[in-house]
Amino acid sequence: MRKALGLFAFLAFVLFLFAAAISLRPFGEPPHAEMDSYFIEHAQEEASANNVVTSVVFDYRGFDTLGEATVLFTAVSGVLMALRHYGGKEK
Amino acid sequence: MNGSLFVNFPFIVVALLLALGFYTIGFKRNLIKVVIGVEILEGAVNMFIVALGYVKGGYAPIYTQAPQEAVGKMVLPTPQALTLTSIVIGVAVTALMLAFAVNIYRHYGTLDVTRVRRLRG
Amino acid sequence: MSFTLTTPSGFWNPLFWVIFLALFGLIAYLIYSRGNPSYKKESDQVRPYLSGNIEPAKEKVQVKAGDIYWGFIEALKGYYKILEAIHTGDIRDYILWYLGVGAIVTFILIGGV
Amino acid sequence: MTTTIIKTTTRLLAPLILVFGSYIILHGHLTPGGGFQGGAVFASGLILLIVANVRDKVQELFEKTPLTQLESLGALGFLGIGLLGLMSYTFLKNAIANSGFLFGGTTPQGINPGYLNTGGTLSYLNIFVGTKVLAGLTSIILIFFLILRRERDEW
Amino acid sequence: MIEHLPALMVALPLFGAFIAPLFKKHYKGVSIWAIFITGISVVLSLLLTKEVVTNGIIMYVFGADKPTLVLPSGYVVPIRIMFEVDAMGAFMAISATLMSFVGAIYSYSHVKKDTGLEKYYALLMLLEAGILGMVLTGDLFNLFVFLEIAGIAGSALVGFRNYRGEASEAGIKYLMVSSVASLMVLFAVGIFYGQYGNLNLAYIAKNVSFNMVDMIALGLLFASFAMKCGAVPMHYWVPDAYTEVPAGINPPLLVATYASLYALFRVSFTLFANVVIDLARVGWIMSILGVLTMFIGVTMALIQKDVKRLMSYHAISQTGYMLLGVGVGLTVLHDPSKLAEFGRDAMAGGVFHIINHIIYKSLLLMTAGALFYVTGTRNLNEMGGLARKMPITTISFMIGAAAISGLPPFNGFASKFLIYETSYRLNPLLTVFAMVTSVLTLASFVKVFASAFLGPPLEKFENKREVPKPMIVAMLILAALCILFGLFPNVVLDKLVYPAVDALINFAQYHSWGGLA
Repeated sequence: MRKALGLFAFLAFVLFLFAAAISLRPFGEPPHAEMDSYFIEHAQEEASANNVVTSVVFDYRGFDTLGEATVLFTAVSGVLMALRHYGGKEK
Repeated sequence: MNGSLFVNFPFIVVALLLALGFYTIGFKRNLIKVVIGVEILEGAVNMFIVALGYVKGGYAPIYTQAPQEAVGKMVLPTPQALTLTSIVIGVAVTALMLAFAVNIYRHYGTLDVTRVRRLRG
Repeated sequence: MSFTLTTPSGFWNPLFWVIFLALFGLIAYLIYSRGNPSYKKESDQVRPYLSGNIEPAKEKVQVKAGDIYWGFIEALKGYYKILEAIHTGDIRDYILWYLGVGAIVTFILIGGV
Repeated sequence: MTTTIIKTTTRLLAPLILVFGSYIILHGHLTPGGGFQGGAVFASGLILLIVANVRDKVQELFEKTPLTQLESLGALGFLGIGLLGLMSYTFLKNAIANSGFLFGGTTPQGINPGYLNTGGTLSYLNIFVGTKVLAGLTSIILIFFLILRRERDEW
Repeated sequence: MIEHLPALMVALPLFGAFIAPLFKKHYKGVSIWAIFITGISVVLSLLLTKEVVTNGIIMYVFGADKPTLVLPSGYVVPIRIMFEVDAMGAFMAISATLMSFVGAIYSYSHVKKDTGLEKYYALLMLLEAGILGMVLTGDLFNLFVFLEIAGIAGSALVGFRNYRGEASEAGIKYLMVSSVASLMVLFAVGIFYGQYGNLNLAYIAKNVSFNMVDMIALGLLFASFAMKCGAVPMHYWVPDAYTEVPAGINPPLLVATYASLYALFRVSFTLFANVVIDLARVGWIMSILGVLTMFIGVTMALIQKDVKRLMSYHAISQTGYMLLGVGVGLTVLHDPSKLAEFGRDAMAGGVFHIINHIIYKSLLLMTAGALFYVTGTRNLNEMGGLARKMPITTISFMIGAAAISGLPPFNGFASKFLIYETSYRLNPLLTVFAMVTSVLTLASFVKVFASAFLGPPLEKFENKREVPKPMIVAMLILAALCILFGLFPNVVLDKLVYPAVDALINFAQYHSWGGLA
């Protein structure tokens, strides 16, 4: 029973995923590239970096990178907290 | 339906991977396998975003000692940056999930999902 | 500023509320004051009469939380059976329910219904 | 896990991996890679050291190293560089680029061999993020390693 | 410095969180530090709200030359991450900072005996930072990043009591749910990026052309945020997480849930807003989800024996009220007459219910935590006669119970009143369900009150006393807020809620980047 319903939901959902994948714009031909062309043109003068990806990561979208570093920090704190030693406080 | 199945082959693969990940999450009994399913989802989504950035015949968006014809024919840099972010996030999520799995194994003595359900009702 | 909140059909004002509170408090006091004054504490009147048996311990007579609304839950037994069946604390079901609802919502949005 | 082969390979490889990781971190704004990738490579070198040693040795190797402080330092450095932009600019503004400060050299337009003294805040952020990532990943692996080894001793 | 306020809002909790692990074992010091940082952020959020309510939407572009330089000179698309703070975001920011502050005060005593507190407080502040980023940002990918931060921090805190197996189970469940939801959000964001080449929410909302792929992406966003905010039938993680988390974290965790609700509203209003026919459809989906949520939540709550679990199911059922109110408003968004007639008030009720519910449900969960602190159990069958032992907790519980059941003059009353009246205009059946839910809510809280506080005093609780001062202070703050909001609802509505509602209704204002372009 559970398995049948689960399979039905699963298939229905995956159907939409495939529909999205097929009817998405053709691969390799981005229709709008204004933002990225701006990055490619101005990265060297504004961020003074040859590596455009790094300039995007740390300058144009630097705030995402701060959040990313925060995620790693969060995970480390969480792992250290979850695996901290508990002396016989078993319930 | 502006794209055909062969043009969008990478996207089809991404959808396939997503289906695989969801199947692994939904129908496997081992907790570690469920975590692996989440990882498959991560990989699928990262692959999707990287594939979005590809331009036909494009070069890596790096000016250091690039070939002459690379100028003006670089792939989009933003998806690579986003993928970098989401990869690190995936690592973080996996680490925390595995830590919880270790704790669950200590307390329950099993990783069978159908028996790790003291919280219900 | 006036503390009156006007809603589509009605309004709320704390001042009126206080006034009515005082009013009903007065009425309640009147009813209370007409009660029987011949009631005496620390006498046998406070003890429950259990046809001569001794009074059981307080722990026994307290109604447990599980027993409150027993009749209600008994009446809706079928409904609760379904709910219990749904609430399996299984991680995978959480995700499967998400898949189902996502499929339904997407179907409605695309224009199926 | 601690056979002679792994020990010997580790002794040979670990220094190279660490050097390579720091190279990737430092050249993040010129060549592929950056703080995260370089930090991951560096951490993999340290992790190789971890898995190639027995528990006691690892403990006395790593109980001195202030991993938590390193991680907080990296995060705070990132935040500080971001706040640096608040004076007369906005948060996370690349205020050091083309300012003649360290890493503040100007980048020639178009294709160039790449000069290390450029990048402005990007280089600083790379270094801080690299510190943070290597500390974070190493401490994650370390705690798992110690926990599992302890369990095995108890079993 | 005032123009940098949105950045500082997020930077301050992050700073506090990065400092916190350095206090190795000085648990007292780190608790004071957390209270200090969260207190300052409350002040900052009040300043931000004042700024927004007076001057309208605040833009903050990260890394630009000026905070308001949205578009680079002579360019057509926004290229940098920007914060776009309207009244709704500021409203949520106040709730987030206030609840983190209260939670920090409460935790000072509640988790005193535990170890690893420096991580605990670091994660508390990280959770606050994640919520703030979620509610302030105007960039889709940034929304995903902060969603992940809030989810990971919240699940790590759920697993705080690692000497209980149930805590780890609840933690991995919450983490699994939130990470899958965030991944689908990221997939949808990727679809949008692939079609419109940008990640700015307002820009995409202007250009979105509602073809099939867009609709699939919007469906994914809708379902993911609905799961994150605990809408039936995707609510199973809520009782697990709320039950196992330390009671001091319940307030920020509630706000994290409602930050996802905010994201749901933001998606519905800012992304869907331009499509006319489907919008009523979206509104109906939201209303029906709301009715299901409130009814199933409350009926499940009636049969619970664990006090925190019972209250968690009530949290689910109250989320239904918000969905119902805002769904009713969304249904008639493109019908100006009906909107002026009852749509706006319906949304006001839904939005006002968010902060009301955050306040009183935090109060109730804190009283449950106090019961756990004193008796060491959460099973209602083993409690009884505690009213004499802990009077202040009893009074706080009574205030919270009266508020959640919508009795005047407590703060649940006004918002529920608005929701009843307006949903009646749309369809009376919705109102019937809402009222039945309210009655059942009161019934189940009478059950808790009777079995935990009333009854004869039990021997095993002879030498129990009232909980320590900080917990009492935290509870009394929220109780006072309950009574204030209940006595003077119109002040809050005029100052906070109606600006937020108008910010949601005038989505066109959000589309034009603060007047630019």
